[in-house]
Amino acid sequence: MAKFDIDGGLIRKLSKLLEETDLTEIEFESEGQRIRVARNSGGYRESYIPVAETGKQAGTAEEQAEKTASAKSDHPGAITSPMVGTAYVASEPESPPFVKVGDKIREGQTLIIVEAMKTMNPVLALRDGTVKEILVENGDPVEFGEALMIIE
Amino acid sequence: MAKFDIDGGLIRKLSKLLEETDLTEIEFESEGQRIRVARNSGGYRESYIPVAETGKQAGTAEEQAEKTASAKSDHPGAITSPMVGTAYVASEPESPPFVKVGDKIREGQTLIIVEAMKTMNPVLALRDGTVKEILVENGDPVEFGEALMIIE
Amino acid sequence: MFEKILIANRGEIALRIHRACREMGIHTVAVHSTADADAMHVRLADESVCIGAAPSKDSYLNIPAILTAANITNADAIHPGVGFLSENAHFADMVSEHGITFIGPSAEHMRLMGDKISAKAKIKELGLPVVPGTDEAITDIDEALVTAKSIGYPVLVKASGGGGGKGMKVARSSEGLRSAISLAKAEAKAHFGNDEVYLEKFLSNPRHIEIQILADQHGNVVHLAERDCSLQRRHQKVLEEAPSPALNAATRDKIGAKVVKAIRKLGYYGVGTIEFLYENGKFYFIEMNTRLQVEHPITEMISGIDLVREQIRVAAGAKLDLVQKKLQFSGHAIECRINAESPETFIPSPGRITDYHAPGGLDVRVDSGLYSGYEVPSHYDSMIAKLIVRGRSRNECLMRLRRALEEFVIGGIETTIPLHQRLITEPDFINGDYDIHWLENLLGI
Amino acid sequence: MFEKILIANRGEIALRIHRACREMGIHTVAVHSTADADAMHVRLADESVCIGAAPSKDSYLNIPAILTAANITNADAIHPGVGFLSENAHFADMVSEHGITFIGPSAEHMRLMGDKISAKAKIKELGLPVVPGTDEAITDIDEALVTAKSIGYPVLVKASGGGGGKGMKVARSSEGLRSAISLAKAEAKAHFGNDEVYLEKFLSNPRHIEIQILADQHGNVVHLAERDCSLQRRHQKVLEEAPSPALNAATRDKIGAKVVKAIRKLGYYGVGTIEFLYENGKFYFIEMNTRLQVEHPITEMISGIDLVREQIRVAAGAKLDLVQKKLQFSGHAIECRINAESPETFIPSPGRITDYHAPGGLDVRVDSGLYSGYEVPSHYDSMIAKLIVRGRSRNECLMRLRRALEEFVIGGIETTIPLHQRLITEPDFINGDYDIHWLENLLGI
Repeated sequence: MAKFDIDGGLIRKLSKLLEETDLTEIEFESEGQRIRVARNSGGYRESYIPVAETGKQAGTAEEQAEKTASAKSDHPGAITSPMVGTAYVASEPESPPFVKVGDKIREGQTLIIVEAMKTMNPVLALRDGTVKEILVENGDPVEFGEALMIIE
Repeated sequence: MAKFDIDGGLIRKLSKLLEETDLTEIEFESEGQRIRVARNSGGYRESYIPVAETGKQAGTAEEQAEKTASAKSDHPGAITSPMVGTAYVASEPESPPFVKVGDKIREGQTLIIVEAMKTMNPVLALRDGTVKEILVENGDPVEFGEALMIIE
Repeated sequence: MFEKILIANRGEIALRIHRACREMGIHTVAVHSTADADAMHVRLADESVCIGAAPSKDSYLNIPAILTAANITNADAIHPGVGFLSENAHFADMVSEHGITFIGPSAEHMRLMGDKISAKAKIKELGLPVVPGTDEAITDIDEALVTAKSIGYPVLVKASGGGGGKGMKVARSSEGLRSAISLAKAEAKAHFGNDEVYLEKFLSNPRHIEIQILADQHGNVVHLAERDCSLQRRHQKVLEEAPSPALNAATRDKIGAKVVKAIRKLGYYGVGTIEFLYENGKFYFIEMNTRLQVEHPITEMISGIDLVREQIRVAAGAKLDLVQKKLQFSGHAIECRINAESPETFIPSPGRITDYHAPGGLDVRVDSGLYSGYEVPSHYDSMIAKLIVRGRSRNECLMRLRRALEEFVIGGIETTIPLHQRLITEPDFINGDYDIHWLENLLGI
Repeated sequence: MFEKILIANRGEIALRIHRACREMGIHTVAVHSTADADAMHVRLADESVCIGAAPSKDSYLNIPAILTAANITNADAIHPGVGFLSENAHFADMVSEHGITFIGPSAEHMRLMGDKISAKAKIKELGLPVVPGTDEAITDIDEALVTAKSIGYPVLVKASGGGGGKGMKVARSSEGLRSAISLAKAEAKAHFGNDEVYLEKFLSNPRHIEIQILADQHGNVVHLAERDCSLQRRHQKVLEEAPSPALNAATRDKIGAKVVKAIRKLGYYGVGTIEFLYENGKFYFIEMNTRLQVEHPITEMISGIDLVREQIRVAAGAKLDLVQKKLQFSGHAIECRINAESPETFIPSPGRITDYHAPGGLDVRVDSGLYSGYEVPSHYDSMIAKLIVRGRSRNECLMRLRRALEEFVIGGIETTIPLHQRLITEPDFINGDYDIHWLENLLGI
């Protein structure tokens, strides 16, 4: 099979056109070549939740923060919490934190501790990298899967 | 790969056309080139009616007939009933019908009679033409707006 | 019992009637305008007939079209619903003349109660308390001034053929009365084609309390307690509750018994509502509605009785199987009328429903023809849904209503849901402490 | 009363509990798996915490995660719902150890009733009728043969730690008994890690009738009549009704009084259900469920009592304000469990709900977390909605159920709605003439 030479710039251009024009699909064929781009043609909005706004007693700011956290957990460099619990960024209240933004870290290094049921569960780095962002503060409650920090 | 020459202006033009025409898709092919644009219409089906099939006691055949009639009433040459009532295609049971398929008709001519509340309401031709199709039989009940015949 | 009922109405009430018919094993015919071809009740009905164009006069008020539809579908009864032709005695006569049963009272009773002056006179004769005032139309201003003085200001000038607040003016002095009469006459003329007006005592802070009655053609009459409909905006009911926070059991039984006696004497049959103003422990008759009411579900929720079913049964000549002393009214029910309107400006908001999700769970009832993708037409009344909630106590009912309103989603248009959410947080409302002016004061009208 | 309740469950029952809490002014915490982040009750709850991955063992059965979530949200009580941890005495203990109230009975009562042999012994001691059989685990085949002979064939071999029909085998003769015992032991071992089995009389055509009880921590006990849950498929209830078409008032009162007496003696508190087989006018205890039941709404519909509210109240130590002789059961209620399954093959049908429209109107209740666009996850139980309908009579209830099923739209997946539509047209069902085998016979299983 001949090497398929994908023109990234072209796709980006089409993608922008899709966005700009609010189209869901563009298909183009020329001299034996054909390209088609599409975006989410579900027929309804993804994960539409029909909940009256007033149903939520929690403030919208909180909800916004939640959304951001959820977006962060999809980040490829996100370190997510393996359990629901309380996050500790240092071993003792007075101790320096395990890591700071900008730190170079090594695989296996403790990044943070999540306490649940009085047991301390260290969250370890799975590869070398640099701490780009720490998303929780000492003592914050964290959900399962919540992004704790971003390593790149 | 040969440079793919996307005409952004063309897509924008097609996008506008989609909007203007309320189409959901345009596909174009010319001298080895083909372009297709699409857009979702609305996010829900048009006039979607969430009724369980069993809710309708009337048979599906009847429903089908209804749909056809409704489609016919959109026909540009359709003569529709001005009221709910009973359609009569002739002035007396034994008389010949007012018009037959293939008849040339003249503006003002009686095409059919709709009886309601014991009054006879003649339906007149609004322009000259030819009877293409007669959609009701003598004595049929008809709804308001129901297509009675097609004149072309 | 009837084989097939034609439902001469639209919207949620047409669906309500369809449901009762289906549950009784009666076939239904939906008649509809071109604007309602996709309505829920039209799709659910056994048969449907398009009877005219969108304007009501061409369809839902088009008597020949409705009768023709009944004839071609062989319907043996017509249910007029509420509004439209439901209080039209001429229509009831026409229906009977065509050998079809009109589901409602006799045309004579409709005619009697349709005229405010004759209604008041009759009710007075039947022994029910009425608002002090003239029994006759005002013909002479000087006479009116004398009467007003004897009643005591403020007085109300009302159109004889009126309703919905049209042709009504308050006068607080003799000077005011002159202009009130001429204004009321002009409005009455414009709206009802009849400039007859009459005088009545104006009550300052009354509640609107109405008694639901149900009577058969064999002289059996029961009342199903009261509804408090004091929350009104421009004489339109917004939220109703049963029982009234202002009545105790003794007062309820007393007025109920009086009403039952009067209705029996009247020989009335069908469902009906006697509307009263209630102030300082006294009832004053205002009018009788000779039909189903929009707010009938709250009575159903506290009595356990399906009013539409009973209405159909008595129209068919069946005997009531209800006995007053065995009837129990338990718990508390509230209905919120949800309109396609801005909850602040009340400007109508027709259009397409993009999302629809009704609340569920214990003692929550929704009467609505809405669905996702439905287009609310601009030709008709803006009421699109009724949320009815019951609780064992008024407080439980309020709490349940709060959570049900939270769950209710109607997207794509504006609705009055936020207004109801606001209402149920108002201390006066929570305390049941309101009169017919309270809502308009709250809204600053 | 509690300030904040954590709901340790999912689906419609989590929504049901949320509704009761909201109506009592109690804040709610929804804990959920990653698969349920978009669930209705999660969105409606005051707070939500993701406690683990989609498999139940990682989330809804994950005790440390649930307790941690309760701690970090400061919940003062946990409602376990039905299924999952609701009958787990160890969980109840852990909850208490953390200073949180477990909304349910004492762990001891859960433990006692969780073991079928100890439950049966205790119930017998309390004076309730049990199915004749051994009180102890079978250790010796010859002894079992003697016992079986004295009970009379057919006999049933049942796993001590079992449930849901696993580890249950019928033997119709002494030869059959040997293989039934070894098969049941093997199944019990595989499913419950415990191969203890025991013997019981096998009833040929019994009905499944259960009595709902409600008790506080002060010795007050009431029963809320019975539910008939005989319509089962593979030991899963499909449709339930209250009252049972097979019981009259005298029989109801008699068994109800017996149950109340036994429960008082037991010192049990919370809601609970005593399940019986009922054949030839006799009741035989099968098990006690120490939790809310899926089918609790039909009891609510005929009693007017909010069972979840009462359950929360008694867990908080409040006294029952119900007195047996003042309780009235009126009308008839039926619940249809609607599953995301083929109505013919019962193959699960998870997936996205494209259209959702719940039926409305008088005495129709829907308990469901569904909405248009919701994705039914494949990880859990297939029950997605409960349709509960009430009527003044059983016939009225059936007619209403028919029309409600007609209105119910769940698009995008297969559901068991058509099965229910078929059931209510079956003459045996209409006559109330069915036993626990009837449905499987109808389906040809």
